[in-house]
Amino acid sequence: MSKLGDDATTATRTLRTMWQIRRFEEAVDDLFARGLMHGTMHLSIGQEASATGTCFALRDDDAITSTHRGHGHCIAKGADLERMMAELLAKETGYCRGRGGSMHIADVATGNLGANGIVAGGIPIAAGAGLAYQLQGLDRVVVSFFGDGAANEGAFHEAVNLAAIWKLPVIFLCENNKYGMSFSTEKSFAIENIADRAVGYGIPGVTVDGNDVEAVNEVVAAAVERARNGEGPTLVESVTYRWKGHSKSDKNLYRTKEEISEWRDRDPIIRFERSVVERGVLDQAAIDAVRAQATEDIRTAVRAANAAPDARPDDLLEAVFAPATA
Amino acid sequence: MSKLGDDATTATRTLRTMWQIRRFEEAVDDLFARGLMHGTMHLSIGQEASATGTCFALRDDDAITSTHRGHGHCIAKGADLERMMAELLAKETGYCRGRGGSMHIADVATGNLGANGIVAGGIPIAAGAGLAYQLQGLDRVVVSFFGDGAANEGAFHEAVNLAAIWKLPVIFLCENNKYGMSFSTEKSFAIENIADRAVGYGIPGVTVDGNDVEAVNEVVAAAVERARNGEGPTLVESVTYRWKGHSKSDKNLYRTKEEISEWRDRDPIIRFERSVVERGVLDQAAIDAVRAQATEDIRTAVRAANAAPDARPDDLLEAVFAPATA
Amino acid sequence: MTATPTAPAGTTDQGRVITYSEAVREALAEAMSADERVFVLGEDIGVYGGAFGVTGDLYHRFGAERVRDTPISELGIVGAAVGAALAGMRPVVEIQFSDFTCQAMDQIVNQAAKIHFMLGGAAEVPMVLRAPLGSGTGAAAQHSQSLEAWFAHVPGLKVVMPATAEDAKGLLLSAIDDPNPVIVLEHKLLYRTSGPVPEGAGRVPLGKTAVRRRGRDVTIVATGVMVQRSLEAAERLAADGIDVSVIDPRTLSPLDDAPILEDVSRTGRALLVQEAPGHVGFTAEIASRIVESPAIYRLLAPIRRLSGLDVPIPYAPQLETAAVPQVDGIVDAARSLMKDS
Amino acid sequence: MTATPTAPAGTTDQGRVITYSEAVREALAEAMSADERVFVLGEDIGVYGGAFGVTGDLYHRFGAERVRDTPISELGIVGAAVGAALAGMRPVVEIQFSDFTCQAMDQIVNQAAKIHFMLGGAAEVPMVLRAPLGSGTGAAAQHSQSLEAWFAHVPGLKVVMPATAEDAKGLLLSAIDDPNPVIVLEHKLLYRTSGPVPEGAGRVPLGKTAVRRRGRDVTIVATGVMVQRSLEAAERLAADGIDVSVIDPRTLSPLDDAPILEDVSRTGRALLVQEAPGHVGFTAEIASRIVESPAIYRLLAPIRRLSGLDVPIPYAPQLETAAVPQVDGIVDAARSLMKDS
Ligand SMILES: Cc1ncc(C[n+]2csc(CCOP(=O)(O)OP(=O)(O)O)c2C)c(N)n1
Ligand SMILES: Cc1ncc(C[n+]2csc(CCOP(=O)(O)OP(=O)(O)O)c2C)c(N)n1
Ligand SMILES: [Mg+2]
Ligand SMILES: [Mg+2]
Repeated sequence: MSKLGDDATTATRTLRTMWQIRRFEEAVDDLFARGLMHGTMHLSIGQEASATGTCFALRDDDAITSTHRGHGHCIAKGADLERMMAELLAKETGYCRGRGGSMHIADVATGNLGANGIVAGGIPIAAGAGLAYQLQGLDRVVVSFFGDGAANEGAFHEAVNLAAIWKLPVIFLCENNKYGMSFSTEKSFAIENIADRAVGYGIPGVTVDGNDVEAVNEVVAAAVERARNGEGPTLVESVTYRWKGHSKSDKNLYRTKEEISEWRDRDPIIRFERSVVERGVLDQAAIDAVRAQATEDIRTAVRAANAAPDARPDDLLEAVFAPATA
Repeated sequence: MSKLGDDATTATRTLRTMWQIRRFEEAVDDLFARGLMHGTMHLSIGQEASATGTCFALRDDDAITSTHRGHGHCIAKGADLERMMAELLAKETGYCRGRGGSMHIADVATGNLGANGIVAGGIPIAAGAGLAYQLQGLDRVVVSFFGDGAANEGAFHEAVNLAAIWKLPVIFLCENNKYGMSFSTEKSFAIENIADRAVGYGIPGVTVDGNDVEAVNEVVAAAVERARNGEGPTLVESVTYRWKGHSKSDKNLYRTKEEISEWRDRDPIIRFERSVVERGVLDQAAIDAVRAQATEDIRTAVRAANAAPDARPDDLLEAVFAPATA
Repeated sequence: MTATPTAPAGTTDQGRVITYSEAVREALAEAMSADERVFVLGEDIGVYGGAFGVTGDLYHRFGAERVRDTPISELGIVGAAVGAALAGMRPVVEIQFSDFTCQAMDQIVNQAAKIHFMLGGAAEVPMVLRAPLGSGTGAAAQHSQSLEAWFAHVPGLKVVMPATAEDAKGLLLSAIDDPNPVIVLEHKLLYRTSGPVPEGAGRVPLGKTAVRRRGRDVTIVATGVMVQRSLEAAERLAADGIDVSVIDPRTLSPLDDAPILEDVSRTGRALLVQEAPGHVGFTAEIASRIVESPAIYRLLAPIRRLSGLDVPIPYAPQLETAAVPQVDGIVDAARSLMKDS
Repeated sequence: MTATPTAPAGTTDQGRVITYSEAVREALAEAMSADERVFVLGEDIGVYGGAFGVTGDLYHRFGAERVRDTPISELGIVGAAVGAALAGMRPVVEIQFSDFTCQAMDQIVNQAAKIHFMLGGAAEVPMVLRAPLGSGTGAAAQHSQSLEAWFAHVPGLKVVMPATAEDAKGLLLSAIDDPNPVIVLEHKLLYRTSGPVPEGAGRVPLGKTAVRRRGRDVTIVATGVMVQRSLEAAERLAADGIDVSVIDPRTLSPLDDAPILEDVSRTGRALLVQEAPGHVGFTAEIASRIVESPAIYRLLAPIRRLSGLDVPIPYAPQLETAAVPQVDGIVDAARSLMKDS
């Protein structure tokens, strides 16, 4: 299997996606800071390789379930940047018409079954989508993203077991960024690797460097192949780090500046750039162009989203139930 | 450490307890069949060694949490047979004054924190009691009984993890009787031994022959020692079998007659009897006497319970809240 | 679609009489036969046939894939149904006792009920939860609750409580058709009761209140097993010369309140009967609808709620009976309403 | 014990003014200082100080054992509190958002609330759950619910909704003293509001309704953040010559309804305000209590409930505001009540 950085086209696409995620979230951070955005936000800056490497191992018709920290997953799965930004800006043109916000972006049509405000809420849903594909005789797979903290919810346990006993085509993708809000994995687990939990369900568990987009991609691709072949689920632990606070109100009291700066030095985007330059796949000029392009992609999205009409409160009651069609 | 069958006194006590459990449940079965008992029932006939071996590894001031299939746990922990029977017969003198019935017998004073109608409901409660003892600086331990089926509830997962990270003095005692109602462990788990789930929490896991009362006792005693020493919880899987249906409405469609009769041949009581006779600790006359005594114990309990006044419906509303005392 | 059935269960002049359980099973079988997307899942619903025998032989008729036994993992199962529904299936989950919805509340309330709205209409969650509720079996506090008020309070969830065999079938079929999550709360004591379910009886629409009996003096509104008890009370009251209506909302959310308001406006007296504890229960909503409407001006007596005591359901039979309304209590309440006015 | 506080938040003539958050924190600190058995546990309540900053510096004052950070395991945490309470402790759990009680419903409802009754009185479960509820922060449908009606419907559970800083402290202290499980639902928007909390202010008894303002024309009954909004509406209505009472039940279960019935009997008009969706909400119980009592004969107009829309809470600020009652809406509803009569 070839790696994401082996050819210029794929490397460009990979890099552009990672920069789009980074720039999207920088824009969000900025809009919040300037009081132009409402609600709450959870940024995945520093974790771009995990989202990108994973989604790039999927087909378009495969599905994901995502989390409160889900912008990266959405973008990597192919979401429209303008509709995403419009949602965050509470616009009628947003993915959820302004009803959901950052924590509920979904695009069921393109296989994004939804971010989730509930920690671990998406994990059983992913198992269920996998069950649907199995029953439908399709060879689609589902990736369920969730955090280290989510692995201590009952929902994780029940869903992984269902997938294991029914050999569902699901990849449980645990993004271990060392903290569930303020609580470190050293405190919340008595084991080294969350992937070891796989033993209890009789499925493979793999720990991968989540800041290495190519490594993530390879590990997930293998798990996807297993799942597509009817061999059942895999638990993948992608070890990474979030640079920013948990959400806007975080004072980072639970971790050191040194730790943050160590991880900033392991920037997954720069790392991939270095690697493809070293391997001669892209040159610096190409890389600069990709970054500029991503920056421009986001600017365009913000501009268009800003110009869109605000979400309308007039039909709230009618929007609760889906209308009968048949 | 000496085994339960090494001396005559302990062997007698062990045997009497197992026979009391057997006779108690036979009496219950009979009362139900004759329409003299109300509600539902879950018999643990065939599992007496698991309850007895475990509780005999505990001090009086240690605690247990039990299950819907809890008569054996209660008796082995020292419950009063008459008050138990009175509860099942819906009498005012029952442990719960007729409010709880079979699934809610508790004796908080003697460390039985309660049976539970909710599968896995007692597991987090056990962790909490362990936490209380730890905070109180006591060296008490808690055993949480639960079934194989319960190990697939989120409550199991969350509670075991809490105990693991806080090194709580808890023994998670999974009575694997091969079925959660009609669903076999082959179908509900993709692993051989439920004890392997311990790996995911970083605690020891042990599988033991649950029909060998001495083996259960030894394994639990070791786990209790660990817990008392502040070394944290253990997951013990006690492999056993229930001879009777899940509850009164069970037609046993999910298992074969052969399987049942194979396991009947492994009767844990007879096995212990044979072993102590072989070792010369008790002779057949002594064994017959113990059995007769247990039979008599239950007859007395049934007679006394039957004669007790029915539970009174007059103060239901006042019984909902505990009155303020301080 | 059939017309709103208004006959009390037990009459036989409408043809075939089957049990409530059989009616549920028939609906499941018809739905599975008609639509490949429909499948049922839950604990012990396969070879065991369901804790209350409701799925019965469906496992043998439709196979282990579509009549799917699950581990004891209510949260996981309901979540799996949400996911399967999002991915194009029409799952029907059996929760063995409705008390165990407590384990699955996140997926029911935070996920299933909200997804359509939260995603701005971009997705649907066509799933059904069937869950037996109620007391009367001696199963005590953790197996006997009536939690319909909770579910009715959740926007985005439809709530159904069939009181007759015909409704058990017809409302379930409609629930399976519905593009929204629907919880069907079946009363355990009704499973073995029988009622007319004409061959080929089909859908009973959601959101349509049924008038089970029309009287002059008192409007009784009742749900679940209380419908039958109210009809029995009505017979006894009739012998006394008190002529009551018995109205069964059937769908608790969204609620069709017009037939209730109309009837109360006519009788001037309302007796609201439920098995669940009274405090913040479903009938409080009925009382409120009445007194927010012009019907308030027609009241001849204060409204009377007759509910379960505000206690957990006790085990002992005499306590259990005392904890929830019985026919005698309904008769007495109706009589005292007549005296109050 | 202090007397029932009846002053609206914000007046300063009673001495010290602190925020609602500070009041909660003060109660926790006092309880922990006075009683070794009291400890608090929850997600991010330690060095982080709580998602809403409520526990603040308690971690530094009482240490990691007694101000205990937990994994994200609501069911496990609440269950651990039940077990710790049974074993002699007095745990106070913070559920980060009250929406996540969905994860823990089994332990709250099937265990904590029922154990005392189910065991025939042989055990007590003295535990407190604190859980922030309500909308207004843009956190959308899974982080903004008001679920008090559910809890009030559970026999064996006491339910408290403090609306002022003084109550936030005093009711929490009483909840910690209580030998029963108590859920304290704190409104997020109130955390930063301030009110008089006299030095040494102590317990406010559970089960005592507070009359926040006494008026001639309309009785407004409101809970949580709606108390403050109703008091603001009252000021505006007063300018119009409409003189309203504002009554705050504070404890939703068990409910002290006498002051409400008395006031409605006097004014003849009832406006019941809650943030939660109306359908089968808490104020339906208030309406029912009124119309089951002789107060019904004193009504000059139909009762009016003003509730959140029956929708999940939306994200967009203009939608979120539209989804729940605001001061304007309360003023309009009171005015129209006056017109109706
Ligand atoms: C059931 C539930 N509990 C708690 C929360 C509050 N919460 C939101 S995110 C979060 C931390 C999640 O940690 P993790 O799963 O590691 O994901 P990360 O934020 O690190 O990406 C918490 C506690 C929630 N949203 N849902
Ligand atoms: C949460 C919950 N789900 C389902 C049930 C119904 N139920 C009671 S016992 C039981 C089987 C339990 O199996 P296991 O844990 O193996 O215990 P066993 O009965 O074999 O002793 C089931 C499904 C329940 N009581 N609680
Ligand atoms: Mg994390
Ligand atoms: Mg079992």
